[in-house]
This record gives sequence, structure tokens and C-alpha cells, in this order.
Amino acid sequence: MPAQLLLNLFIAFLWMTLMDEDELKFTTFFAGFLVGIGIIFFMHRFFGTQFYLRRLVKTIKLLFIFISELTQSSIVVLGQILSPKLKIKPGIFKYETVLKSDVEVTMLSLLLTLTPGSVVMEVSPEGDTLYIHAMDVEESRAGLIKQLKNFEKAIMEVTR
Amino acid sequence: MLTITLSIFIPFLAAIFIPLIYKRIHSRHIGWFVIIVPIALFIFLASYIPSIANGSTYMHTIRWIETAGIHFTTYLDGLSLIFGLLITGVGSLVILYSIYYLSERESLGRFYVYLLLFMGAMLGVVLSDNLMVLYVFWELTSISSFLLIAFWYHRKKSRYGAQKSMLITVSGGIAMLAGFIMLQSMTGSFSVRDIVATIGQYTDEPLFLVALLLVLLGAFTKSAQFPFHIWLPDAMEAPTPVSAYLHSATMVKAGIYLVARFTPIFGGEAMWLYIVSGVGVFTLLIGSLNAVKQTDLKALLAYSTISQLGLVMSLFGLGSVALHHGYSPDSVIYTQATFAALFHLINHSTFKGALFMVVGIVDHELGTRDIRRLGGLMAFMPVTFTIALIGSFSMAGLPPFNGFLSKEMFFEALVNARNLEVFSTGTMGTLVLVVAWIASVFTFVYSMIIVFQTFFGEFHPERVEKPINEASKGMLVAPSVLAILVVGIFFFPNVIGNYLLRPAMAAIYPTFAGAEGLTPHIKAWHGFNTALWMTIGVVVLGTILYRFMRYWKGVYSFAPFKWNLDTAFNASLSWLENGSRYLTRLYMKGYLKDYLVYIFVFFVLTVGGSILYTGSYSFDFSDDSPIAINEFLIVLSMAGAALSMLFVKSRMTAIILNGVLGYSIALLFVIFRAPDLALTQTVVETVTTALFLLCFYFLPEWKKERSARKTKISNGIIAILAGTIVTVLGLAVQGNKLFESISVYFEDAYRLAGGKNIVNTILGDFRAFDTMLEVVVLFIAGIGVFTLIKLKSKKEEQDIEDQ
Amino acid sequence: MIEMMLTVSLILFSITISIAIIRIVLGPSMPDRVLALDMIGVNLIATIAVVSIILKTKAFLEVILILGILSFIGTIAFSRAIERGVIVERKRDR
Amino acid sequence: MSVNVIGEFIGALLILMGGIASVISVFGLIRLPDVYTRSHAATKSSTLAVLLTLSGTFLYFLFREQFVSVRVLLGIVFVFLTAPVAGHLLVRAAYRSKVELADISTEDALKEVLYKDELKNDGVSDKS
Amino acid sequence: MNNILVMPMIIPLLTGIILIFLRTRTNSQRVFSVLSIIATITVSIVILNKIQHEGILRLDFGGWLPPYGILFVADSFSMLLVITTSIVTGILLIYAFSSIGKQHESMFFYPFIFFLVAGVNGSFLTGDLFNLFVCFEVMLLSSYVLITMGGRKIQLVESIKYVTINVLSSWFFLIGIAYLYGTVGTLNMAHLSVRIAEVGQGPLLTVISLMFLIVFSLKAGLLLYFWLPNSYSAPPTIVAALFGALLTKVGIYAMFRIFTLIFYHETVITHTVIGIMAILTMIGGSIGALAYNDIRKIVSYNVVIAVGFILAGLAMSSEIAFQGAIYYLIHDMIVKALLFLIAGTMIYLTGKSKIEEMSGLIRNYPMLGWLFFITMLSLTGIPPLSGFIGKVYLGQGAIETGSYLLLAVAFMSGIFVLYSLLRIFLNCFWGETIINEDDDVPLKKGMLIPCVLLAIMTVAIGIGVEGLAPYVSDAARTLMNPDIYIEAVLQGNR
Amino acid sequence: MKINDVILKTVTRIVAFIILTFGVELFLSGHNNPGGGFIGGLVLSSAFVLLYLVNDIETVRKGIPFDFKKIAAIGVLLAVGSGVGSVLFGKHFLTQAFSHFDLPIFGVTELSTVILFEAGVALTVVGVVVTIILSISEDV
Amino acid sequence: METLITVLVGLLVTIAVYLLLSRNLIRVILGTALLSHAAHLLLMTMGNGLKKGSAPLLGENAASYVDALPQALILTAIVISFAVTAFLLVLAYRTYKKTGTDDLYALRGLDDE
Ligand code: NA
Ligand code: NA
Repeated sequence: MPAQLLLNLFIAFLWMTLMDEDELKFTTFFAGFLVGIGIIFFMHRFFGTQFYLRRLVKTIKLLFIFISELTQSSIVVLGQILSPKLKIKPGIFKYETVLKSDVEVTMLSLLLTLTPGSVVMEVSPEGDTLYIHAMDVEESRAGLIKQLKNFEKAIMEVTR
Repeated sequence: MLTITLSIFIPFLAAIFIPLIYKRIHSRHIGWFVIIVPIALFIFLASYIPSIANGSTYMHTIRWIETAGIHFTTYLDGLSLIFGLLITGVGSLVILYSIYYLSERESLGRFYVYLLLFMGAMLGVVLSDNLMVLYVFWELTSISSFLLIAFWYHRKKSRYGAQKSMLITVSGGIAMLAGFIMLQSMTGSFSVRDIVATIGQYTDEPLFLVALLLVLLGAFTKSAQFPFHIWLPDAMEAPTPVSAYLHSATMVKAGIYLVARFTPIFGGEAMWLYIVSGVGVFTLLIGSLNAVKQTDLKALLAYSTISQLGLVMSLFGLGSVALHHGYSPDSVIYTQATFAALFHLINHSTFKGALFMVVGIVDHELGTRDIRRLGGLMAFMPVTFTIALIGSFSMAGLPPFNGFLSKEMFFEALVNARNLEVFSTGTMGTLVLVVAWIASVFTFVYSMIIVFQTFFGEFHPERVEKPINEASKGMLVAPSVLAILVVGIFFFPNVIGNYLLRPAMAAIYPTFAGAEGLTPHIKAWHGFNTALWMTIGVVVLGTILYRFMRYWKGVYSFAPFKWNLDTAFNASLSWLENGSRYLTRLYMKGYLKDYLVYIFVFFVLTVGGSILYTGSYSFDFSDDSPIAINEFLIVLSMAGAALSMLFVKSRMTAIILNGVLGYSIALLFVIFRAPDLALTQTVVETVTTALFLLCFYFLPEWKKERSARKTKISNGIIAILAGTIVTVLGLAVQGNKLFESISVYFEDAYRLAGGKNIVNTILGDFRAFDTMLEVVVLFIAGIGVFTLIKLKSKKEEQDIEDQ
Repeated sequence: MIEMMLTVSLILFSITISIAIIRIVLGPSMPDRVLALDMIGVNLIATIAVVSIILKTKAFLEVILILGILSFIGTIAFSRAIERGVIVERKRDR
Repeated sequence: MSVNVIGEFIGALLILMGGIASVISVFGLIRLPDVYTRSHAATKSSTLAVLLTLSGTFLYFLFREQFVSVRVLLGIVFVFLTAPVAGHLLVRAAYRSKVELADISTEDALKEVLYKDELKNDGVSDKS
Repeated sequence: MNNILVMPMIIPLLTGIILIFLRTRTNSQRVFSVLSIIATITVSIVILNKIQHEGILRLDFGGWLPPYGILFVADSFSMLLVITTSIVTGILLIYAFSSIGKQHESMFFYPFIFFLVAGVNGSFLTGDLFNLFVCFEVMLLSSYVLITMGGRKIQLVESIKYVTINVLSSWFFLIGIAYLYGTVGTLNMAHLSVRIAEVGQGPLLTVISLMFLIVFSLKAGLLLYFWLPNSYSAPPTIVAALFGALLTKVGIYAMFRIFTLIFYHETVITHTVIGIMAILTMIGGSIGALAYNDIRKIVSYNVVIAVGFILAGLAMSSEIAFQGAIYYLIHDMIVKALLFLIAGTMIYLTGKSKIEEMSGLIRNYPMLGWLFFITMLSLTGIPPLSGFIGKVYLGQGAIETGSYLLLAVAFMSGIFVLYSLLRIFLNCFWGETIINEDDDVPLKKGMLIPCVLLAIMTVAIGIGVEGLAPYVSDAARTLMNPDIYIEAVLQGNR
Repeated sequence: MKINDVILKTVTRIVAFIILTFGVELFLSGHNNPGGGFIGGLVLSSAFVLLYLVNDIETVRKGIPFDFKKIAAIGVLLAVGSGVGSVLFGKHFLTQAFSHFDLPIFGVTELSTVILFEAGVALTVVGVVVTIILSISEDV
Repeated sequence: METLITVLVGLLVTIAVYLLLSRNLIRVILGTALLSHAAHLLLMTMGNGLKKGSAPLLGENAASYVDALPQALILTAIVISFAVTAFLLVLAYRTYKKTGTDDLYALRGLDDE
């Protein structure tokens, strides 16, 4: 991915010099950058990796998944807080993730923690097990696990 | 003349060279080098006798502290000449005596250095015209006396005596200094001559009397007048030559000199008369009474000296009356007293010097000076006995010795004094006369004690330390010379009168210059007048008292005698130390809290007090900017957070609350439009919090304050008062802004300094110096923390400073 | 209208801060307090953002970011202190 | 009504919502039974309130002054990045410093891992 | 433009920084220290003489004219103190070479000394109130480090108090500045003076002036001296000497500056308070000096007495009293340094600090004994040593202004000084020698030489007073006539 | 169970760089906007504080092998030296000069000697804060 | 606003003084921290008036600016008080390590005879 980005920047710069204007303009550079994107998109198979902008797309997708989860669980938690009588049954449960790298585990934990109702308490030394505190473990365990799976999948799309 | 000035310095110069010579000639022969100095000076001064007798005076000035009017001015007149001759003459004899007296084992180099130091200082005192220079030497004599008294400093009593004399004489000196300064303030000059010339205009100033008292304080302490006489007996711890020289012949007479010198200045004042003669007469009595009960010969001589000094002092007091009245033919009545004083001064130096030396010989040969262990020495020590006899009889006022002459004149003066107008009643004068007479009786008694209890009676070899021998010839030379003088003066008193006393009288009565009768002709026989009858009475009663002494000596055990000033002095010193200790401990408890309380109490008292006193609490809220609700809420929260800090149980909670406060202040800074401050505050607060947490690892959890309820309440009151004052003052200032701030200038920052952030331009340019130093402060703190942590003294246990 | 909304939200943030201080005082556990502190930090950020709008200035936008950074660092420091006592380790055994 | 005014209004609205979210969270901070549950509320406050407010601010500046505030954007990213970490660390610290779970808690998967030894030794569940 | 004015501060500052880099090279540190202190002294003397020809000098930092920028103002008063500070420090450094030890030397001991001097000299020179605060802080921070250096128990315990109290006093300073700025709207001291003179020193300003009184009293040890004796007894000799000689003097200087330049209108309140405080200080110091048997304590209380004595001169507020105070100030800096050095050396030699634990030292260390003797006399004000002339002038000032109580107490305090030091001399130097020949700790030359140098100074100043007179009278004249100072600062754009 | 700081460490890697960049930006923009040597330095040092909090001292030292005391000293030297510099140019002590330059890439830029001074300030702040924290932490 | 802040300052001072007078070292240090907070706020109120004018940034082109001088002074003061607090804190824990107590009553110090 860095190689692709560098190449893209190089193309943009080249473009700018080719234009041979009086002064250096950001717009020219930007135009060159766009050109570069096009070139690289067509050539990315030669690198043997994904087209780097695809990750951007996937990241945006992850963001949307996150926002929707965030909204849903926010409402749930706000409701719980505001309900006249607390009916929650909090608890800590264990989740073994399929994610491997530090970055992936971190991303998963961040997303999970950001969404209301769940906090990652510990990561096992091996990095494959998350201990999660949930606000209402009985009710939302299934939902949470579904959420986790969702996130895992989206993360993997970005990172791999 | 420069030579006179030099004569002061010669002893000092010699004092510098003595140690060098002493390193080579490590023996008593060092004294032969030293003695050159006083002899040469004596001859030098003596060479002035003729011209001074003819009325000349000599003056020489070396400019010293121009701006303060302090110059090194020497002035040689009749008065200073007498003293100068005494100093050098007796000095020569004493050094001669000491060469034989002191053992080679003593640190002679040191001894002679001190002695020369003293000699120079004493010459300085009597030859200085400038009050400040006089004071310089005055204190120097105290110091050299201090050093000489404690010559055997390993003895506790020597140290005690030295300390006592130093404390008393230096204190008196300081008082005198204040008096001198007052004189200068009035007259604008430090020169005695100038002051004498102009003092007439200033006698009405309120300071005049104060200055008089202060100067007298100096004189009395130095001359061991009651009640300051207590140091003199203890000064006898000094080697005997020193006692003979400083503590009888010269230094103690510095006070007398001062009184004589200042008579033209203060003499016209009735208070001068009352105090000088009153104290003198009383000292005379006290001294003689005390002398009689002494068993240590030296102590006896010490009290006798006190007494004799009192005598001379009182005479000077009486003589001053002449100035009170101004010149008239009757003045002679009074000036005669002064004349007698000067005469007795010289006589006393001769007979007392001789007596001291005798006592020294006895001590030196027998190892004791206790009269209870002595007796019958006459047979073994004939020369010594002769000298003792001459000295004692002179002191007792018997003919044919010089003491008789001056004693007679003393009585005459007293008889005349009864008629003084300033003594409002005749009884008063009579009283003085009676007191003086009684004192003379006792003087007679103790003089007899010296002669008879030492040299007559039985000799008990077992009571003394050493086998008895007559002293070596060398040791006898000096006292013999003095004894010869005692007799010689009796027969040729007018040589002294004309050559020495006359010019001195002229110095004391400058306004009477050349007046008739200022210098009376001294006669041994002037018929059966009151004075002679008094002397006869003294002899008769004195003899009776001496014979029957064992019957009445018991009175000394009565309370008034037991309660003596020495005990009072010692008690007051220890009271002073203990009192100081008690008082200091009272507030110096070592608790930080106490110290802080003092500071805050002081703050409340001064600042708070002055707010109330000056009424600086006018407020003006009209200029206040409005408060938004959220701002109010924030401030309220801050108040809550701050208050909670007092009650939280955990230090970490307190830190969190502190953090809250810090962050809230950052918010306030935002509200007050101070972005840079808000940024800094936030970061600093965080780093501070981190530091707290870092350090908490090492520190224990805080405990509940275990202070008493009372303490808490008083702390609370102090805290509330402090806070209130800060607020009140703050509000008062806001209502009283007197000027526009200079900061408007900085709004031109971009043009002036090329920066658009005004605060930053102030920090980086207008007030960059502050910033630079602030960086230094930070740096010092950083390196300091490093040092504090890394530098640990390795051997604390052995560390001696840490107990 | 906008003014009103901003003012109201400012007040709301202030209320939050006040209540969070109560939590700090009440505790009961130390993490509770740090949590509240963290929350205050966040609300301060919000407050400053709104103040910036009201004052129509960009001068304080840096403060927002700084506050975000530092409340994070602060929380880490506190949780380290709570967890291990020592907040900066010389050498971690791992 | 111009686009700018609408933008400003949306910004202000977002801010107001942020304020409300904030108050609700702090309500949770008071109301919830233990630090773990309260941490949920707090993290919500962070995310929601700040997200809303800063977005509002961003919009406001964008529409009002046509100013793209990188700092505000960075601020949002920052809060997103750090708030969950902070929450995670705190909860972990709480658990490791043996702050008890509320009584209503039903499950504790961590205890057996973290306090294995103690459980074995005591045989009693002792979290404090 | 007089860039030379900044040198007495910048040279020590730069030296301090550069020495940091020379941490392990002890010898280079020493050589460099000596050279730079000599440079400081030289520069200061040049400035002082320049003032005599050109009048008060000023240096506007960054070229910003007063009252907007910060500036250094050098008049005779400040330069005399700067010179004395530098000389005393130089001499103390020599003592440090042989006494402080490798460990300290490699832990930035010399840099902190130089920072301290920079702070002190800066305080003497600055013409800006807030900058004075900052200079104070430079000085204080260095002093905090120096007082704790070595980290012995007693040092730590005492420095907690020292630091806390100084933090508090700095706080008073800061809020004092705040109030003053709020009222008068400026920070430049001359400008403050002008503005206050313009509207008159009303009650509020008088109250504010008392805030400064508190601050400087704390620093100087005027009445609020209770922190001083213990603090000055804790650190190593050389540090104690530096503190005893220099630190309180900065407070005294500031007191003089502020109450002669800015708040000189309501003397009935302010100067009376100062006078009362001076009297109480002298009394407290005097009884304190008698209360202890620990020589460090005795010596420290002597510092207190001198503070009262000097500030009595301020309370009198006449030109001649100022002269006396200035003379005495210079004298005290030198002789107190000497006194502390000797006391420290005694402790070093015997391993004891109580007077009853020492005896007969003069036999083994005659030179030291006589140096102490001279010190004692000099402090008592015995002529012709340096303490004398100050005393005379102060006495004249007291009489001139009718301050008889001050006069009485000031002169009496001399007796207490004498007595307290006599106790040391009699008990420690005289008496039976109790040290065995074998236990005899050799007295290093490096420790003795500085003492001798200081003793020579006290004698030289005493005898050669006239050499100082033009400077001192110029200094006193300036203090008496604030307009001279103001004129120099605010008029003319040099 | 040993603590696994993976989340914190991963996030810190990003955050630290944001802070550092921000710190530099604050330092540079201080002349016209909020910021300056102090604040820049403080923010930079807070980045270091973060690094020390998250990692242990040894690890950070491997990555940043500076003697922070020296950095602080260099900073002070720079700050004081910039004042002395103006003396050498015959200006009042601490005179700051500024002028507008036409630089290649940056265009017309205002350059001021203040930047040297401020750099000194910033370096000192960083050096001191880190020195303090390291000293305390190593005392354990 | 000025009045409100001044009252707050007074309150902070009160609390700080009370803390300073306590026996515990940390309380004392906290007291000093509070004191400096108070001083900074007070200095702030001593300018030309709070909230009167915009932030002292010339780039923003406002009609008037708040008093910038106190801000600069406070900034300096903040840094200095940070330096002092850091030192004091380290001093405190070193003292505790050496003496084993943080009770100022126990830390009486030099007490001879
Ligand atoms: Na969550
Ligand atoms: Na002894």
C-alpha cells in the first residue's frame, strides 16, 4: 500500500512538472493525483496486492457499520439509564477472536468499546481472547457477538 | 607633628615584628627587644615636657575618612602628655619587671604582642583629637585587655574574667560611641578641640544631657566605677605585670582621662558634677570597704584600685564646678580639686604599680598571695618589704610619701565643696565629706593589712608552695624605681606640678588659660587645717579598726555585703541565656505550621489591619462584566471541587480534584479570551498531575488530620481571614483602577515586533528577558530534581554535621 | 434561536461537569473518580468548542485538541497508578 | 434561508444534542451501580457528546466562515481513538485493583483467569 | 546602549549552563568558575565607575523603551551590592574547591552557585517589578537545590520548610504585583513611582505596599525570620555561607528599592512598621543568638540581627542613615560569609557543632582562632574594621531623624552580637585543648585562604573606607532622591 | 494473567505522532497564533510523557537515546545565547530582528530571530520535563 | 464577573491556607498548588477587565483586545510554579524516604540541646 501511494504521489508530481506552469499550484498537483489514481487502478494487479483506494472504500464501509451499531446501542443504553428502574444484569464474558495482528485486535476493541453497552476489559497475553464487560449480559450477549462478528469481518476487509 | 602620630604606630609596628623575632630568639630575652619601644617613646615624649610646660600644643592630622569627618588627628597637650608619660614610663618598668617575672615556658611572643598592642592603643586614646579615632583606640584597649586577662586561657577563671571585662567595657564603649555621635550631630564635628570651642551654643539641646550620660557610661565602665567596677577584680586573673600596667596604672585611667578631656565640654553642667563626683565618692567607699575583706592580695589591690579611681573621679567632678561658674578668683577653690585629681592620678600610678609588683614577687616566690597563708616575710625579703611599706603608706596617705600630698588636697577639696552653691544644702556636702573620710579610714586599714599581714607576724613555710627567697635583682628594679618616685615626689612635688600638672590644667580649663592660681604650690605642710585633722582622724581610727579587726570583720557576713554585684552580674547573664532560650523556644518550635501561622497572622494584622485602618474597602461593581449562567455554574463547581479537597479521604481524589480545578481554570482562561494561557494551563496541569502520581508511589496514603479541634478552628479562622483579605483587596483594586494599563502599547505588536499573537510577542520580544529567566528557572528545577534524586550522601552515619 | 441552543448546551455541559464533580467526591472507587475526571475533560472540550462559536474565534481550537490529548494522557497516568502504583516503569518484565 | 444558515442551524442542533447526551450520560454516571457499568455511560458521553458537539462546531465554522478546521477534525479523530482506550484502561485498572462488581452482575469470566490462585487457595469467592 | 549592564547576570548564567556540559571534568569546572567570576567582578567594577561619570545607567532589553520593555538599571547602590556579591562568591568558590567534594562537584554544584549569583545580581539590577519576581525565582530555585544538595536528613527536613515558606512569599509577591498592576497599570518601577506620585499614595496603595513589605521581610528575614536559623544551619558550610552572606541581602535590597523609589510617601505608616519590625528583629535575633549552643544557630541568629540593623536605616529614611545601611550591608555580606566559613570549618575540624563539645582550638589552629576573633570584632562594630563606619552613619541617621529607640536597640544589639560570639570564642578556641595530636584534622590551606581573604577585606574596607565613600554617598543620594532614578529610566532614549 | 497492553500501544503509536506534529505546529505558529516555544515544548514533552507512560524507560531510551539534561542545557544556551547574539551585532541585549523574505517554496515568509529564542525555550521545556520524569521514575 | 472570580480567588486562598496549615506534606503541596491557581486568576482579573475585547490575536481583526500583559505574566508564573511544584514534590518524597514520615509534626528538624 505505501508503494502504491508513493507511486501515486510521484505521478502527481510528474504531472505537475509536465504542465510546466509559472508557479506550483495545488490544483495541478491534485489533478495529477487523480490521473495517478486512474493509472494505478489499472496497474494494481502488477503489484500483487489490492488497489489501495479499495481499502479506503472498505474503511468507509467499516465506519458506516460502526455508526449504525453506535446509534443502535446508544439508544439501548440511554434507554437503560433513563428507565425508572434499572433492569440490567451486567457481567464479564469471554470472546475469542479470529483476528490476529495487534492492529486488528486494537481496532476491534476500540470499536466495541466505543459502542455503548460493552467495554473490553482485558486482552489475553496471547492476544486472541477478549474479556468484555457488558452492561446487560443476559439480554445482549447474542447481539454483542453478532456485532463483534460484524466488526471482525469489516476489519479484516480493511487490513487484509 | 607627624612624629607624635608615629609614636602611636610604633608599638603596633613592633607588635608585628615581635612574633618574627620571637621565632628566632625563643627566650625571655625577647623582652629586651620589646622594652626599647616604651623607653624610646618615653624619652621622646619627655622631650616635649619643656615646650608643653610653656604652653605649646602639638597637632597633626592625617586625612582618613574625609566624607565622615573622621581624621587621624593627634593632639598633644598637657593632659595627654601626663598620660603618655604614664603609659610609656610604667610600660617600660612593667616590661622590665615581666622579663624576670614571666617564665620562658610561657608564650612570651604572644604576651608582648598584646602588651604592645595595648600600649599603642592607649597612646592612641590619649593622643587622639578625633572622637571616632579615640573610640577606635578605646575599644582596642578593651580588646588587648581582654587578651591579656585571658593570657592563660586554659583557666576557666581567666576566660571568665576576660569575658566579663570585655562585655562591660565594650558595652560602655558602645554607649560612649552613641554619645560621641550625638555630640557630632549637635556640633557638626568629631574633633574634641572643635567641640570644646563651640559647645557653648549647644548646651541647651536635649541631646546634650543624653550625650553626657552616654559618654560617662563609657568612662565609668572603663574606669571601673560603681556599679561597673565588678570586672576589675576578675581581671586580676591576668599575669601580675598586666595587672600592674593595665588594671591599675593606665587602662583603667582611660575613663578618668575621658572625664578630664570632656570636662571642658560637659563640666559646666550640674549633672556632670552630681554624677561624676557622686559615683566617684560612692565607688571610693565601696572599693575600700570591699578591699578590707579580701584575703587575696591581688583582689585587695583590685578593690583598692577601684576605690582610688573613685577618688580621682570625684575630684574631677568637683573641679568641674569651676566651669559652671565661669572664671572668678574663687575658681581656685574648685580647680584645686582637679589639680589634686591629676596629682593623685600620677601618685596612684607609682604606689599602686609598686604594690602590684610586690604582690607579684610574693606570688612568684611563694606561689601564693593569700594573706591567711602569708606572714613574716620581712626577714626574708627585706627589699620587697621596703617597697611594700612605701607603697602602702603612700596609699594610706601617710607622709613622707606622695599619697599624703594628694590625699590632703582631696580632703581640702571636699571641705571646700561643702560650700559649693550647687550643693543645695550644706548637709549634702557634709555627707560627701563624711563618706570620703570613712572611705579613707578603710583605705588606711587595708594598706596596713598589706604591710602587716604579709610581712609581719610568723612565717609558716608549710603554708606556701615554694621555699622562701628574696626576689631576683632584676625583678626588684622596676618596683624600686616606683618606690623611689613615691618618695621623690613627696619631696619635690612642684616639679610635677609645674611641668606636668600646669599644662594639664590648662587643657582642662582652656577658658581659664593663664589664670592665677590654676596651679597651686604643693606644700607638705600647711598648718593644722581641717584636712590635716581629718588625716589624723583617719590614722587614729584606722589603727584602732585594724587592731580590732577580728571583732568587727563579722559585719561583712551581713546581707548587704553578701549580696554583691558579681552574683547579680552572673545571675543576669545566666538569666539572659536561659530567658533567651525560653523565649526563643517559645516561638521557634521547628514546625512548618507554626511558621506559616506567623506569616499569615502577620499578613492579617498588617494588611488586614491597614485595610480597616485606612478604610481601603470601597468597592465599585459597575464595571463588572456580566456573568453567563454556565460561567456561574463552572465557578460554582470549582468552588465545590476546591472545598471538597478539604474533606476527601484519599490523596488521589484530592489530585483529581486539583486536576478538575486546573482544567476548569483553563476553561476560565478560554472564557477570558486567553488561548495561550488555556493551552499552557492544560498541559502544565496534566504534567503536574502526572508528577503527583509519580511521586505518590513513594509517599504513603494521607491519614486523617489528627489535629485538635481547637487547632482546626484556629486554622480555619486564619484561612478565612486570609481569603477574605485577598478578596476584599482584589475588589477594592477593581473599584480603584487609577491608570490605564501600559498594555495598550502592545496592541501594536505586529508593527513593532512582527508578531500577531500579542501575548507571544510580549513573551518573546517585549519581555523576552522574563521568558529567558523563566526558562532558566525551569532548567534549574529540572537539573535540581535530577541532583536531588541522584546525589545522596553515601555515609550518612558518619556524617558529622547531621546529628 | 441558534444563540439560544448554544447557550442551553453550554449550561447542559456545565451541569454535567458539576455532577461529575459530585461523582469524584463520592467515589467510591478511584476508577470512578478518574472516569468522572475523564468525563469532565470531554465536556470541557465541548464547552470550549461552543464558546469558540459564541465568541466567533478560532483562537481556542488548539485548546480543544490539547485538552483531548491531555485528558487521555491523564487517564492513562491515573489508571497506571491505580493498577500498578508506579506509572512509569524502568524496565517492564515481558 | 440560505444553505449557510441551515448549516449553522444543523451545527447548533448537533451541539444541543451533544449537550443532552452529555447530561444523560452523567445521569448514568450517578445512577449506575458500579464503576464498570458507569464506565459505559462515561464512554458514551465521550463519544456521543464530543462527536456531536465537535461535528456541530465543524459545521458551524464551515458554513459560517467557510473554514475547514483541521484541528476540530483532528480533535474528533483523537477522541475516537483515545476515549475507548481510556475506558478500557480504567476498567482494567479497576478490576485489577479489585474494585467489586455490582451485586446485580451475573457473570465474571475474568475472575477464574485472573484470580485462579486465590480461588484455589480460599475456595471462597473473594473479589475484594 | 549599555549592554555591559547585563553582564553581571549573563556571565554567571552562561557559566552555569556551560558548566553543565563539563559535568565530569572537575578541574575544568574550577578553572572556568574562577575565570568567570573574575570577569564578573571586573565588569561590575567597570560599570560602577562608569556610573560615577555618566550617572545611572540603563539597558533596555530588546531596545524596548521603558515602561514597555524590561530593563536593567545600574546605580551605585545596586552595583556596590553586585560587586560585593561577586567578590564574596569568588572567595567562597575557593573554599568550595577544597571542601565540597567530588560528589557534589560532579552533581552540578558549581552551576547552581552560578545560577544563584545570576539571580541575585539580576535582582539587584532589574528595573521591572515583575522581572524582580522572576529574578527572585532564579535565585530561589537555585537556593532550593543548594540547600537540599547532598540529601542529608536534616537538609531535607529543613528545606521542606524553607521551600514552602519561600513559595508562600513568592505567592505574596505575585498577588502584590497583581494588585499593584491593577491599580497603577504598569510594572516598571520608575514608572510606578511616577504614577503613584502623580495621584498620591492613597490608602489602597499603602495597603498594597504592605504586601511587598511581607514579601521582602520574608526574604530578608525582617521580623519574619523564624525560618532562617534552621534553614541556614542545615546545608554544607559553603552553601550556608552563601545564603548567610547573600540571600537575605537581596530582600533587604528590594525593601530599600521599593520603599525609597515607589512607596515613599506614607512613611508614617510604612516606615514606622519597618522600624518596629527592625527593632523586634534585632531583639529576637539577639536573644536567639544567646539561646543556642550550636554554633551554626548562633551564627544564623547573627544574620537576623544584622537584618534588623540594616533595615533600621531604611526606617530612619535619611541620606546619612542610608549611607550607614549601605556600608553595613557591604560589610555584613563579607563578614557573614567569613563567619559562616569559620563556623563550618570548626565543625569540619572537630566533627562537633555545640560549643560545649569543642575546646582549645586555638592551640591547634591559631590562624582560624584569630580570624574568628577579627570576625567577632568586626561584627560588633569595633573600629577600624568594616562594621564600624556603617554603625556610625546609622547612629548619625538615627539622631538626625530622632529615632532614638532604633538607635538604642541597634547599638545594644552590638553587645549581644559580641556576647554571642564571645561564647564561641571562649568556649571553643580557648580553654583546654581536648584534641589529641593524633586526631588533629589538618586544616586545609584551601579552607584557610578564603577566610584570610575575607578577613583582609573587612580590615581593608574598615581602613580604606574613604575609597568606597563616593560610591556609597552616591548610592544614598539616589535612594534619597527617587527623581534621579526616575529621570535616568524614563527620560532620554539611550 | 499478565497485562496485555496491545490496545494502548497500538493507539499510542498513532497518537504520539499526532501530538508531536501538533507540538511542532504550535511551536511554529506561536508568533501569530496561540502557541509558541513554551506551549510547543510542553506539548512535545507531553508526547514523551505519553511514550514513557505506555512503554518502559528502557524501551523509549532505545528509540530516543538522548540525554535530556543536555537537551535542556542546549535549550537554555540557545535562549540565552540568542540574547547575547544581539549584543555581538551591536544591538541591545535580547533584541529580536524580523524581516520578510521571499523564499522559494514558501513564498513571502516572515522570519524572525525569535524563532531561535523560542526554539531554545521549547528544547528546555522538553528537556526539563523529561529529565524530571525520568529521574523520578528511575529512583524506584 | 470580576467580582465572582475575586470571590472564587478568596475561596481558593482560604482552602489553600487551610491545607498549608495541615500536618501532611502532600496537603501542604496541594495548598501551594491551589495558591498559585488563585494568584493566576487574580492576576487575570487585574487587567483591563475580563471578557472586554477579543483574544489578543491581531490576526483576527477585532475592535478591541483584552489586556495581554497579565496573560503574559500569568504564563510566566504558571511555568515557574510548575517548576517549583515539581521540585517540592520530589523533595517531599525524598524526605519521606529518608525520614519515614510525611507528618510535618514529626519533621521538626534541627532541634539541639
Ligand atoms: Na462499547
Ligand atoms: Na568548650
